[in-house]
Amino acid sequence: MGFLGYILISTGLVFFLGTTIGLLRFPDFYTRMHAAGKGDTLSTVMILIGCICLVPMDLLLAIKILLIINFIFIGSPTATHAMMDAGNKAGAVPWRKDSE
Amino acid sequence: MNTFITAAGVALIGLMLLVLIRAIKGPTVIDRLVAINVIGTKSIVLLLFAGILFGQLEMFVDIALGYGLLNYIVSIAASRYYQHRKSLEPEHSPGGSPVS
Amino acid sequence: MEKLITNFNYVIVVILMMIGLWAMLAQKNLIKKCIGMAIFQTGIILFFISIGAKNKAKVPILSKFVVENSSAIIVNDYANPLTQILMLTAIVVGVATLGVGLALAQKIYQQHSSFDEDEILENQRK
Amino acid sequence: MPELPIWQFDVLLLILVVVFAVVALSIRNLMGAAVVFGAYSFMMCLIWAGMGAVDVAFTEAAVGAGVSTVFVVSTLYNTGATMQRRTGGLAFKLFIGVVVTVAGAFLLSALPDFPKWGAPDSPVNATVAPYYILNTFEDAHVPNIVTSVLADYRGFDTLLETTVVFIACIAIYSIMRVDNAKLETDEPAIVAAPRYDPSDSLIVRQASRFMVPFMQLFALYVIAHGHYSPGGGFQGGVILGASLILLAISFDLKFLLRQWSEKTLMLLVAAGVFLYAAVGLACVFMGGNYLDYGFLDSVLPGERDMARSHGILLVEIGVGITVMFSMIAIHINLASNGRFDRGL
Repeated sequence: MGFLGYILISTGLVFFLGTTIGLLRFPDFYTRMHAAGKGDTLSTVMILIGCICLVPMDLLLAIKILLIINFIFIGSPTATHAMMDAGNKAGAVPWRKDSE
Repeated sequence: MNTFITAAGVALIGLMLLVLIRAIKGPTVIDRLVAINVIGTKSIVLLLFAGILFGQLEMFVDIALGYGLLNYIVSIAASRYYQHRKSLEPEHSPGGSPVS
Repeated sequence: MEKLITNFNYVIVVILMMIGLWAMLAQKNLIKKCIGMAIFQTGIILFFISIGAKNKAKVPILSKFVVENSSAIIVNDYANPLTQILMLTAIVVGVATLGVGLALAQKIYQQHSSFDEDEILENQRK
Repeated sequence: MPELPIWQFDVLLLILVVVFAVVALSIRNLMGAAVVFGAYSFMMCLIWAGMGAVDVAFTEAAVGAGVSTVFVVSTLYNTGATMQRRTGGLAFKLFIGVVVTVAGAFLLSALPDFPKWGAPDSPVNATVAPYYILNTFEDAHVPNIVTSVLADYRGFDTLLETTVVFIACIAIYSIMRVDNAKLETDEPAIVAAPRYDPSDSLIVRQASRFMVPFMQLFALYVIAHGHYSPGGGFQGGVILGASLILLAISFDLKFLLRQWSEKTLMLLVAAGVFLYAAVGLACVFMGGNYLDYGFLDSVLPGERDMARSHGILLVEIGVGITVMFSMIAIHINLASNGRFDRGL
């Protein structure tokens, strides 16, 4: 179990690294949103599951962490949707290949 | 285990610093909002890491649960701001688009 | 110089208070002034919390084992609860005062259609 | 170096928090400044958790993520200001910078007199705090020392702080509230918004519908379980308020006002403080001092220490009610510009 925890936390960190690079390097708002929305949720969920595997804990604590995962799984995509909507309404211009 | 968690936490803070570059550079408000949302999600993970390092995870998991529940309110408020800003009382808004 | 490392928290407190004070004095925008006020306040809260922190201490909540035999309580195992409760209430009061500041700013904006101090003064002189 | 439990985090976060403060003040777009200020409060929450102050961290988490940024956003929404238009003269800024630096230098000159960061034998840890740690369970049967000090040992302090929140709510109400009937004559009547704004997102509405009951359940758990884990009236009240603010944001302000009328809201804000003061007064009638819950043992179940524990719970409920409804009333006032009809 502990070994699995190490692997999950490391993988989560790698995904977060991908999120960071995407957030820094992508050219416009929509693509950055793509990197942030997916990578962020996935890496957080992986690290939290890794914590459950790594640390010896009783059942109630594990259920609480699973609840956190559940809420992140609902809340974070909703926030992503709302922000994408906001960007669309506010008139963020999508990047095109010939615009540079 | 504690060394690994400390290293992972320091790595997370370092990556958060990189995400902060996006929040500083902008260029629009929603870009900053995306970056701040990522930082908010990662602070849930850091809270759990702090709980593991203290050896009292059951005391810290409630705070993380509260964060998981409340984290997306700001994004929805900002989305509402951009949805309705132009339609309601446009005469008050000075020149310039809502996006900087 | 060594004191700068052992008392690093106080250095940060002073820096935060300087940033907040500078924002409240030098920024012309009322919203920025409100944010500066909140930063100054967090500097003070950080001062209180960091003087209450102890090396190798736990969270100030007694565990089940300690509760059953009260002679086992060691004071230095727990962070100082007194500074924490003083600051806990200060945070909620702080957000209420931030609300008062924002309400005043909103009313001023309705009168002068500006958050800028200089423009408001020009408007008043007319 | 200090040897706090997680000093590596603390040092890094303390540097990060200064960066956040500078960034929040240097962004010229006001909305961006508000958003970065929200992240500043996340970092503060982590610092306090790192120093072992879980209750403070919980309060900061609820306040920073739930309400404070929303207040700034609703102010900006109602004013339409997006940019800081001028930056001010450089000479003036430099002058203020010199003044602030001198003040900071005076503060820093006192640095060597302070005890080391994290020293267990510093004066602040020596006087009254050990008494609280040693006696809280025998006196009040509450393992969470912060809760017992908050509501029992220093009950007067908390009563007055709750009153300050109440007064701030009244102040905002008297600043912002305008009479709708008077307004009609001055301004042309704006067409009422449709019941369901078609631009509203179904996803946001359904997600809020799912999350709000969990938030409220969790907030009640926080208030009720505050004796044994971090939590209490302030945190639970802020989370309850934030849940209703979320409803107001994702549906409509009218949706919230249909359930809670203006009069009910203001009465409930007062009712929380009243409950707190009434519990204190009941102790006087039972023959003790004001807010000495031990004398309630003839009314409440259990012995003297259990009566104190139950008294703390009653007081926390009062605090929770006041904080919850003040947050909602402040939000409605700021978001609807004092008109109480529509807004963010």
